[in-house]
Amino acid sequence: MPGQTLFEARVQPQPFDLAAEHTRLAALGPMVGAIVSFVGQVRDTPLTLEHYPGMAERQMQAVLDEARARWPLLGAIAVHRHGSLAVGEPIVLVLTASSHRAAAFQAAEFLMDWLKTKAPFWKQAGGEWIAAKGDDDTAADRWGDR
Amino acid sequence: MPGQTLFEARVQPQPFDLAAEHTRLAALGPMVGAIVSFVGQVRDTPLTLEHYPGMAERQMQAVLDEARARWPLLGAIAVHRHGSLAVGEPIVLVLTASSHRAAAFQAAEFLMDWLKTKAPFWKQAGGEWIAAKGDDDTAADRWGDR
Amino acid sequence: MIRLLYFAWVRERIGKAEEALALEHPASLRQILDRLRTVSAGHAAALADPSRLRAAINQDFAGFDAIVHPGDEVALFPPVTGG
Amino acid sequence: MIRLLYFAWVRERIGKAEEALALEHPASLRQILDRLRTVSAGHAAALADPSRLRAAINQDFAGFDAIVHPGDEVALFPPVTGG
Repeated sequence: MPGQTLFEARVQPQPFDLAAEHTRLAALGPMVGAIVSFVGQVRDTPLTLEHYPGMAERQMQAVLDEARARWPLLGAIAVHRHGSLAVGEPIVLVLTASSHRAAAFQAAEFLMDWLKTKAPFWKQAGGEWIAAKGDDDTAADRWGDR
Repeated sequence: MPGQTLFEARVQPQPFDLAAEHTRLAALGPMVGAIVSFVGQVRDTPLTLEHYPGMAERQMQAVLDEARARWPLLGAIAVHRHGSLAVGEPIVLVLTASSHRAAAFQAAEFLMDWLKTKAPFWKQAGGEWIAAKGDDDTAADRWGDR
Repeated sequence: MIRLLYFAWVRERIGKAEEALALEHPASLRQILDRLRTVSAGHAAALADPSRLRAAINQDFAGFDAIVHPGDEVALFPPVTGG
Repeated sequence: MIRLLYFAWVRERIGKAEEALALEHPASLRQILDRLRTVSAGHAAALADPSRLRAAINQDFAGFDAIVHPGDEVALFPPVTGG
Protein backbone atom coordinates (compact mmCIF):
# COMPACT_ATOMS: atom_id res chain seq x y z
CA MET A 1 0.00 0.00 0.00
CA PRO A 2 1.40 3.43 -0.93
CA GLY A 3 2.40 5.87 1.80
CA GLN A 4 3.31 3.23 4.39
CA THR A 5 6.57 3.08 6.26
CA LEU A 6 8.36 0.00 7.57
CA PHE A 7 11.03 -0.10 10.27
CA GLU A 8 11.90 -3.55 11.58
CA ALA A 9 14.70 -5.17 13.59
CA ARG A 10 15.02 -8.93 13.98
CA VAL A 11 17.42 -11.46 15.51
CA GLN A 12 17.31 -15.01 14.20
CA PRO A 13 19.49 -18.11 13.78
CA GLN A 14 18.35 -18.91 10.23
CA PRO A 15 19.53 -17.18 7.03
CA PHE A 16 17.65 -14.12 5.79
CA ASP A 17 16.22 -13.58 2.32
CA LEU A 18 17.71 -10.41 0.79
CA ALA A 19 15.28 -10.38 -2.15
CA ALA A 20 12.19 -10.84 0.03
CA GLU A 21 13.22 -8.04 2.43
CA HIS A 22 14.12 -5.80 -0.52
CA THR A 23 10.71 -6.39 -2.09
CA ARG A 24 8.97 -5.32 1.13
CA LEU A 25 10.74 -1.94 0.99
CA ALA A 26 10.34 -1.57 -2.80
CA ALA A 27 6.58 -1.97 -2.31
CA LEU A 28 6.27 0.93 0.16
CA GLY A 29 4.96 3.22 -2.57
CA PRO A 30 5.75 5.66 -5.37
CA MET A 31 8.00 7.80 -3.14
CA VAL A 32 10.65 5.06 -2.96
CA GLY A 33 13.48 6.00 -5.31
CA ALA A 34 16.52 4.38 -3.71
CA ILE A 35 17.09 1.16 -1.78
CA VAL A 36 20.49 0.34 -0.31
CA SER A 37 21.37 -3.01 1.19
CA PHE A 38 24.34 -4.21 3.17
CA VAL A 39 25.08 -7.88 3.76
CA GLY A 40 27.93 -8.91 6.03
CA GLN A 41 29.18 -12.44 5.55
CA VAL A 42 31.60 -14.65 7.43
CA ARG A 43 35.13 -14.13 6.17
CA ASP A 44 38.19 -16.37 6.57
CA THR A 45 37.05 -18.52 9.52
CA PRO A 46 33.81 -19.97 10.97
CA LEU A 47 32.14 -17.95 13.73
CA THR A 48 29.79 -18.51 16.61
CA LEU A 49 27.66 -15.51 17.54
CA GLU A 50 26.25 -15.12 21.03
CA HIS A 51 23.70 -12.41 21.75
CA TYR A 52 21.62 -10.95 24.58
CA PRO A 53 18.03 -11.84 23.72
CA GLY A 54 15.69 -8.96 24.29
CA MET A 55 18.40 -6.31 24.53
CA ALA A 56 19.61 -7.16 21.02
CA GLU A 57 16.23 -6.47 19.41
CA ARG A 58 15.71 -3.44 21.65
CA GLN A 59 19.04 -1.81 20.76
CA MET A 60 18.67 -2.63 17.05
CA GLN A 61 15.27 -0.96 17.08
CA ALA A 62 16.77 2.06 18.87
CA VAL A 63 19.43 2.34 16.16
CA LEU A 64 16.71 2.19 13.47
CA ASP A 65 14.78 4.94 15.30
CA GLU A 66 17.93 7.05 15.42
CA ALA A 67 18.48 6.63 11.67
CA ARG A 68 14.87 7.53 11.03
CA ALA A 69 15.29 10.73 13.07
CA ARG A 70 18.40 11.71 11.09
CA TRP A 71 17.41 10.91 7.50
CA PRO A 72 14.18 11.07 5.49
CA LEU A 73 13.72 7.31 5.35
CA LEU A 74 10.62 5.51 4.14
CA GLY A 75 11.78 2.23 5.60
CA ALA A 76 14.67 0.31 7.12
CA ILE A 77 15.21 -3.33 8.06
CA ALA A 78 17.98 -4.81 10.19
CA VAL A 79 18.39 -8.56 10.64
CA HIS A 80 21.20 -10.08 12.70
CA ARG A 81 21.87 -13.78 12.94
CA HIS A 82 23.20 -15.70 15.93
CA GLY A 83 24.56 -19.21 16.37
CA SER A 84 27.21 -21.08 14.39
CA LEU A 85 28.03 -19.72 10.94
CA ALA A 86 30.34 -21.17 8.28
CA VAL A 87 32.63 -19.11 6.05
CA GLY A 88 30.57 -17.40 3.37
CA GLU A 89 27.36 -17.44 5.39
CA PRO A 90 25.54 -14.11 5.81
CA ILE A 91 25.61 -12.63 9.34
CA VAL A 92 23.87 -9.29 9.12
CA LEU A 93 21.51 -7.52 6.74
CA VAL A 94 20.67 -3.84 6.66
CA LEU A 95 18.30 -2.29 4.12
CA THR A 96 17.24 1.34 3.78
CA ALA A 97 14.66 2.96 1.49
CA SER A 98 14.35 6.65 0.73
CA SER A 99 13.31 8.98 -2.05
CA HIS A 100 16.95 9.97 -2.52
CA ARG A 101 20.09 7.93 -2.83
CA ALA A 102 22.29 9.98 -0.49
CA ALA A 103 19.92 9.44 2.45
CA ALA A 104 19.64 5.72 1.73
CA PHE A 105 23.44 5.29 1.49
CA GLN A 106 24.24 7.37 4.57
CA ALA A 107 21.56 5.75 6.71
CA ALA A 108 22.70 2.23 5.75
CA GLU A 109 26.31 3.02 6.60
CA PHE A 110 25.23 4.66 9.88
CA LEU A 111 23.11 1.61 10.78
CA MET A 112 26.04 -0.76 10.26
CA ASP A 113 28.45 1.45 12.23
CA TRP A 114 26.05 1.77 15.15
CA LEU A 115 24.96 -1.88 15.13
CA LYS A 116 28.61 -2.86 15.44
CA THR A 117 29.04 -0.79 18.60
CA LYS A 118 25.54 -0.85 20.15
CA ALA A 119 24.00 -4.25 19.41
CA PRO A 120 24.87 -6.86 22.08
CA PHE A 121 26.45 -9.61 19.99
CA TRP A 122 29.78 -11.35 20.59
CA LYS A 123 31.78 -13.29 18.04
CA GLN A 124 33.81 -16.36 18.84
CA ALA A 125 36.25 -17.91 16.33
CA GLY A 126 38.35 -21.03 16.97
CA GLY A 127 37.33 -21.04 20.65
CA GLU A 128 38.56 -17.44 21.16
CA TRP A 129 36.37 -14.41 21.73
CA ILE A 130 37.10 -11.78 19.12
CA ALA A 131 38.16 -8.45 20.68
CA ALA A 132 36.26 -5.28 19.82
CA LYS A 133 38.04 -3.12 17.26
CA GLY A 134 38.88 0.51 17.93
CA ASP A 135 38.13 1.03 14.23
CA ASP A 136 34.49 0.27 14.87
CA ASP A 137 34.24 2.85 17.64
CA THR A 138 35.91 5.39 15.35
CA ALA A 139 33.48 4.57 12.55
CA ALA A 140 30.52 4.92 14.88
CA ASP A 141 31.83 8.12 16.49
CA ARG A 142 31.98 10.01 13.19
CA TRP A 143 28.17 10.23 13.21
CA GLY A 144 28.28 12.19 16.50
CA ASP A 145 25.73 12.10 19.27
CA ARG A 146 22.39 13.76 19.18
CA MET B 1 35.71 -20.59 -7.16
CA PRO B 2 37.66 -18.79 -4.39
CA GLY B 3 40.00 -15.97 -5.29
CA GLN B 4 38.14 -14.85 -8.39
CA THR B 5 37.09 -11.31 -9.09
CA LEU B 6 34.06 -10.15 -11.06
CA PHE B 7 33.55 -6.71 -12.59
CA GLU B 8 30.65 -6.44 -15.01
CA ALA B 9 28.60 -3.65 -16.61
CA ARG B 10 25.40 -4.34 -18.56
CA VAL B 11 22.63 -2.39 -20.29
CA GLN B 12 19.31 -4.16 -20.81
CA PRO B 13 15.58 -3.45 -21.22
CA GLN B 14 14.42 -6.24 -18.91
CA PRO B 15 14.40 -6.16 -15.09
CA PHE B 16 17.46 -7.39 -13.21
CA ASP B 17 17.57 -9.99 -10.46
CA LEU B 18 19.08 -8.49 -7.32
CA ALA B 19 19.36 -11.83 -5.52
CA ALA B 20 21.04 -13.57 -8.46
CA GLU B 21 23.61 -10.80 -8.91
CA HIS B 22 24.23 -10.71 -5.16
CA THR B 23 24.82 -14.45 -5.10
CA ARG B 24 27.45 -14.12 -7.83
CA LEU B 25 29.44 -11.70 -5.67
CA ALA B 26 28.82 -13.61 -2.43
CA ALA B 27 30.35 -16.66 -4.12
CA LEU B 28 33.65 -14.95 -4.97
CA GLY B 29 35.35 -16.60 -2.03
CA PRO B 30 36.25 -16.46 1.67
CA MET B 31 37.67 -12.93 1.38
CA VAL B 32 34.21 -11.44 0.79
CA GLY B 33 33.02 -9.85 4.03
CA ALA B 34 30.72 -7.06 2.83
CA ILE B 35 28.34 -6.68 -0.09
CA VAL B 36 26.52 -3.41 -0.71
CA SER B 37 23.74 -3.01 -3.23
CA PHE B 38 21.95 0.03 -4.58
CA VAL B 39 18.70 -0.19 -6.52
CA GLY B 40 17.18 2.92 -8.07
CA GLN B 41 13.53 2.68 -8.90
CA VAL B 42 11.10 4.91 -10.78
CA ARG B 43 9.55 7.46 -8.45
CA ASP B 44 6.39 9.53 -8.90
CA THR B 45 5.97 9.26 -12.69
CA PRO B 46 6.66 6.77 -15.50
CA LEU B 47 9.91 7.22 -17.43
CA THR B 48 11.37 6.38 -20.79
CA LEU B 49 15.13 5.90 -20.83
CA GLU B 50 17.13 6.43 -24.02
CA HIS B 51 20.78 5.42 -24.17
CA TYR B 52 23.77 5.41 -26.48
CA PRO B 53 24.41 1.72 -27.21
CA GLY B 54 28.09 0.89 -27.08
CA MET B 55 29.13 4.06 -25.29
CA ALA B 56 26.84 3.25 -22.35
CA GLU B 57 28.49 -0.12 -21.68
CA ARG B 58 31.93 1.37 -22.36
CA GLN B 59 31.52 4.25 -19.88
CA MET B 60 29.91 2.03 -17.24
CA GLN B 61 32.88 -0.33 -17.50
CA ALA B 62 35.25 2.66 -17.21
CA VAL B 63 33.48 3.74 -14.01
CA LEU B 64 33.81 0.20 -12.61
CA ASP B 65 37.52 0.22 -13.47
CA GLU B 66 37.91 3.56 -11.69
CA ALA B 67 36.19 2.20 -8.55
CA ARG B 68 38.41 -0.85 -8.68
CA ALA B 69 41.50 1.37 -8.82
CA ARG B 70 40.33 3.40 -5.81
CA TRP B 71 39.07 0.71 -3.41
CA PRO B 72 40.11 -2.87 -2.58
CA LEU B 73 37.11 -4.45 -4.30
CA LEU B 74 36.66 -8.14 -5.00
CA GLY B 75 33.80 -7.48 -7.39
CA ALA B 76 31.30 -4.94 -8.68
CA ILE B 77 28.28 -5.17 -10.96
CA ALA B 78 26.39 -2.32 -12.62
CA VAL B 79 23.18 -2.91 -14.58
CA HIS B 80 21.24 -0.07 -16.19
CA ARG B 81 17.88 -0.53 -17.86
CA HIS B 82 16.54 1.38 -20.87
CA GLY B 83 13.10 1.69 -22.44
CA SER B 84 9.73 2.44 -20.84
CA LEU B 85 9.50 1.96 -17.08
CA ALA B 86 6.44 2.28 -14.83
CA VAL B 87 6.48 3.81 -11.34
CA GLY B 88 8.07 1.39 -8.90
CA GLU B 89 10.10 -0.41 -11.55
CA PRO B 90 13.85 -0.75 -10.92
CA ILE B 91 16.10 1.34 -13.21
CA VAL B 92 19.62 0.79 -12.04
CA LEU B 93 21.49 -1.74 -9.92
CA VAL B 94 24.95 -1.37 -8.42
CA LEU B 95 26.60 -4.04 -6.27
CA THR B 96 30.04 -4.00 -4.65
CA ALA B 97 31.90 -6.70 -2.75
CA SER B 98 34.92 -6.19 -0.52
CA SER B 99 36.54 -7.62 2.58
CA HIS B 100 35.56 -4.47 4.46
CA ARG B 101 32.32 -2.59 4.73
CA ALA B 102 33.73 0.93 4.34
CA ALA B 103 35.21 0.09 0.92
CA ALA B 104 32.01 -1.58 -0.25
CA PHE B 105 29.85 1.37 0.87
CA GLN B 106 32.12 4.05 -0.55
CA ALA B 107 32.60 2.29 -3.87
CA ALA B 108 28.85 1.75 -4.32
CA GLU B 109 28.11 5.41 -3.64
CA PHE B 110 30.93 6.45 -5.97
CA LEU B 111 29.61 4.18 -8.72
CA MET B 112 26.12 5.69 -8.50
CA ASP B 113 27.46 9.26 -8.48
CA TRP B 114 29.68 8.65 -11.48
CA LEU B 115 27.10 6.64 -13.44
CA LYS B 116 24.70 9.56 -13.08
CA THR B 117 27.18 11.96 -14.68
CA LYS B 118 29.16 9.70 -17.04
CA ALA B 119 26.81 7.05 -18.41
CA PRO B 120 25.01 8.22 -21.58
CA PHE B 121 21.36 7.77 -20.60
CA TRP B 122 18.57 10.32 -20.92
CA LYS B 123 15.26 10.26 -19.06
CA GLN B 124 11.98 11.41 -20.53
CA ALA B 125 8.80 11.87 -18.43
CA GLY B 126 5.44 12.99 -19.75
CA GLY B 127 6.95 13.78 -23.15
CA GLU B 128 9.57 16.14 -21.62
CA TRP B 129 13.29 15.45 -21.35
CA ILE B 130 14.41 15.68 -17.74
CA ALA B 131 17.17 18.28 -17.25
CA ALA B 132 20.44 17.26 -15.65
CA LYS B 133 20.72 18.25 -12.00
CA GLY B 134 23.60 20.34 -10.70
CA ASP B 135 23.29 18.20 -7.55
CA ASP B 136 24.49 15.20 -9.49
CA ASP B 137 27.59 17.02 -10.74
CA THR B 138 28.28 18.15 -7.18
CA ALA B 139 27.87 14.59 -5.88
CA ALA B 140 30.21 13.26 -8.58
CA ASP B 141 32.76 16.04 -8.10
CA ARG B 142 33.32 15.25 -4.43
CA TRP B 143 35.26 12.12 -5.43
CA GLY B 144 37.80 14.27 -7.33
CA ASP B 145 39.69 13.32 -10.45
CA ARG B 146 42.63 10.97 -10.61
CA MET C 1 16.87 -9.11 44.48
CA ILE C 2 18.33 -8.41 41.04
CA ARG C 3 18.80 -10.68 38.06
CA LEU C 4 22.35 -10.89 36.72
CA LEU C 5 23.17 -11.98 33.16
CA TYR C 6 26.63 -12.78 31.82
CA PHE C 7 27.76 -13.07 28.21
CA ALA C 8 30.77 -14.27 26.20
CA TRP C 9 33.98 -14.72 28.24
CA VAL C 10 32.38 -13.12 31.30
CA ARG C 11 29.85 -15.95 31.26
CA GLU C 12 32.58 -18.54 30.69
CA ARG C 13 34.82 -17.33 33.53
CA ILE C 14 31.95 -17.04 35.99
CA GLY C 15 30.71 -20.45 34.86
CA LYS C 16 27.05 -19.55 34.57
CA ALA C 17 24.83 -17.47 32.29
CA GLU C 18 22.70 -15.95 35.01
CA GLU C 19 22.13 -15.77 38.73
CA ALA C 20 20.22 -13.79 41.34
CA LEU C 21 21.76 -11.40 43.86
CA ALA C 22 20.05 -10.11 47.00
CA LEU C 23 19.60 -6.32 46.85
CA GLU C 24 17.30 -4.41 49.15
CA HIS C 25 18.49 -0.85 48.55
CA PRO C 26 19.70 0.93 45.41
CA ALA C 27 23.44 0.58 44.81
CA SER C 28 25.84 1.62 42.08
CA LEU C 29 26.95 -0.89 39.48
CA ARG C 30 30.46 -0.46 40.85
CA GLN C 31 29.23 -1.57 44.29
CA ILE C 32 27.48 -4.55 42.73
CA LEU C 33 30.75 -5.53 41.01
CA ASP C 34 32.61 -5.26 44.32
CA ARG C 35 30.15 -7.66 45.90
CA LEU C 36 30.21 -10.06 42.99
CA ARG C 37 34.01 -10.35 43.04
CA THR C 38 33.74 -11.95 46.49
CA VAL C 39 31.34 -14.67 45.30
CA SER C 40 33.93 -17.00 43.70
CA ALA C 41 37.38 -17.09 42.14
CA GLY C 42 35.63 -17.19 38.74
CA HIS C 43 33.69 -14.01 39.54
CA ALA C 44 36.86 -12.32 40.73
CA ALA C 45 38.70 -13.26 37.53
CA ALA C 46 35.87 -12.28 35.19
CA LEU C 47 35.21 -8.92 36.85
CA ALA C 48 38.78 -7.96 37.78
CA ASP C 49 39.20 -5.22 35.17
CA PRO C 50 36.13 -2.99 34.67
CA SER C 51 37.81 -1.29 31.70
CA ARG C 52 37.35 -4.57 29.78
CA LEU C 53 33.69 -4.82 30.78
CA ARG C 54 30.49 -3.22 29.59
CA ALA C 55 27.18 -3.27 31.43
CA ALA C 56 23.48 -2.88 30.82
CA ILE C 57 20.66 -2.17 33.25
CA ASN C 58 17.24 -3.30 32.05
CA GLN C 59 18.65 -3.83 28.53
CA ASP C 60 20.13 -0.34 28.13
CA PHE C 61 23.87 0.35 28.28
CA ALA C 62 24.92 1.85 31.62
CA GLY C 63 28.14 3.20 33.10
CA PHE C 64 29.52 1.78 36.37
CA ASP C 65 28.28 4.81 38.28
CA ALA C 66 24.69 4.04 37.28
CA ILE C 67 22.33 3.06 40.06
CA VAL C 68 20.82 -0.43 40.23
CA HIS C 69 17.44 -0.85 41.89
CA PRO C 70 15.87 -3.98 43.37
CA GLY C 71 14.12 -5.85 40.58
CA ASP C 72 16.49 -4.65 37.84
CA GLU C 73 18.02 -6.88 35.19
CA VAL C 74 21.78 -6.29 35.13
CA ALA C 75 24.04 -7.68 32.41
CA LEU C 76 27.83 -7.79 32.34
CA PHE C 77 29.77 -8.55 29.16
CA PRO C 78 32.80 -7.64 27.04
CA PRO C 79 32.62 -4.82 24.45
CA VAL C 80 30.25 -5.96 21.69
CA THR C 81 31.56 -7.38 18.41
CA GLY C 82 28.49 -7.92 16.24
CA GLY C 83 27.72 -6.69 12.74
CA MET D 1 33.32 10.99 -43.81
CA ILE D 2 32.24 10.88 -40.17
CA ARG D 3 29.24 9.24 -38.57
CA LEU D 4 27.05 11.55 -36.48
CA LEU D 5 24.72 10.27 -33.74
CA TYR D 6 22.08 12.34 -31.94
CA PHE D 7 20.26 11.56 -28.71
CA ALA D 8 17.28 12.83 -26.67
CA TRP D 9 16.05 16.32 -27.65
CA VAL D 10 19.00 16.85 -29.98
CA ARG D 11 17.76 13.86 -31.98
CA GLU D 12 14.18 15.10 -31.87
CA ARG D 13 15.00 18.64 -33.06
CA ILE D 14 17.27 17.43 -35.84
CA GLY D 15 14.64 14.87 -36.80
CA LYS D 16 17.01 11.93 -37.19
CA ALA D 17 19.09 9.65 -34.99
CA GLU D 18 22.14 9.55 -37.24
CA GLU D 19 23.66 10.81 -40.45
CA ALA D 20 26.96 10.98 -42.28
CA LEU D 21 29.00 14.13 -42.89
CA ALA D 22 31.77 14.50 -45.42
CA LEU D 23 35.11 15.21 -43.71
CA GLU D 24 38.46 14.89 -45.47
CA HIS D 25 40.71 16.65 -42.98
CA PRO D 26 40.75 16.81 -39.18
CA ALA D 27 38.56 19.57 -37.75
CA SER D 28 37.51 20.66 -34.28
CA LEU D 29 34.14 19.64 -32.92
CA ARG D 30 33.30 23.34 -32.85
CA GLN D 31 33.94 23.54 -36.60
CA ILE D 32 31.76 20.47 -37.16
CA LEU D 33 28.95 22.14 -35.19
CA ASP D 34 29.30 25.29 -37.30
CA ARG D 35 28.87 23.25 -40.45
CA LEU D 36 25.96 21.22 -39.08
CA ARG D 37 24.00 24.35 -38.14
CA THR D 38 23.80 25.20 -41.85
CA VAL D 39 22.26 21.84 -42.78
CA SER D 40 18.67 22.59 -41.72
CA ALA D 41 16.57 24.76 -39.41
CA GLY D 42 16.28 21.73 -37.11
CA HIS D 43 20.07 21.38 -36.95
CA ALA D 44 20.40 25.11 -36.27
CA ALA D 45 17.82 24.95 -33.44
CA ALA D 46 19.25 21.78 -31.87
CA LEU D 47 22.85 22.98 -31.95
CA ALA D 48 22.30 26.70 -31.25
CA ASP D 49 23.66 26.69 -27.68
CA PRO D 50 26.78 24.54 -27.14
CA SER D 51 26.56 25.13 -23.38
CA ARG D 52 23.47 22.91 -23.39
CA LEU D 53 25.22 20.19 -25.41
CA ARG D 54 27.67 17.44 -24.62
CA ALA D 55 29.69 15.48 -27.16
CA ALA D 56 31.53 12.22 -27.56
CA ILE D 57 34.12 11.16 -30.10
CA ASN D 58 34.39 7.41 -30.60
CA GLN D 59 32.26 6.85 -27.48
CA ASP D 60 34.40 8.95 -25.14
CA PHE D 61 33.31 12.35 -23.85
CA ALA D 62 35.07 15.21 -25.67
CA GLY D 63 35.17 18.99 -25.37
CA PHE D 64 34.30 21.19 -28.35
CA ASP D 65 37.98 21.94 -28.96
CA ALA D 66 38.67 18.23 -29.51
CA ILE D 67 39.76 17.22 -33.00
CA VAL D 68 37.58 14.98 -35.14
CA HIS D 69 39.25 12.78 -37.72
CA PRO D 70 37.78 11.21 -40.84
CA GLY D 71 36.19 7.90 -39.85
CA ASP D 72 35.31 9.02 -36.32
CA GLU D 73 31.96 8.42 -34.65
CA VAL D 74 30.72 11.73 -33.23
CA ALA D 75 27.72 11.97 -30.90
CA LEU D 76 25.86 15.10 -29.77
CA PHE D 77 23.41 15.04 -26.88
CA PRO D 78 22.17 16.89 -23.78
CA PRO D 79 23.85 16.41 -20.39
CA VAL D 80 23.18 12.85 -19.28
CA THR D 81 20.41 12.03 -16.77
CA GLY D 82 20.73 8.31 -16.09
CA GLY D 83 21.13 6.43 -12.84
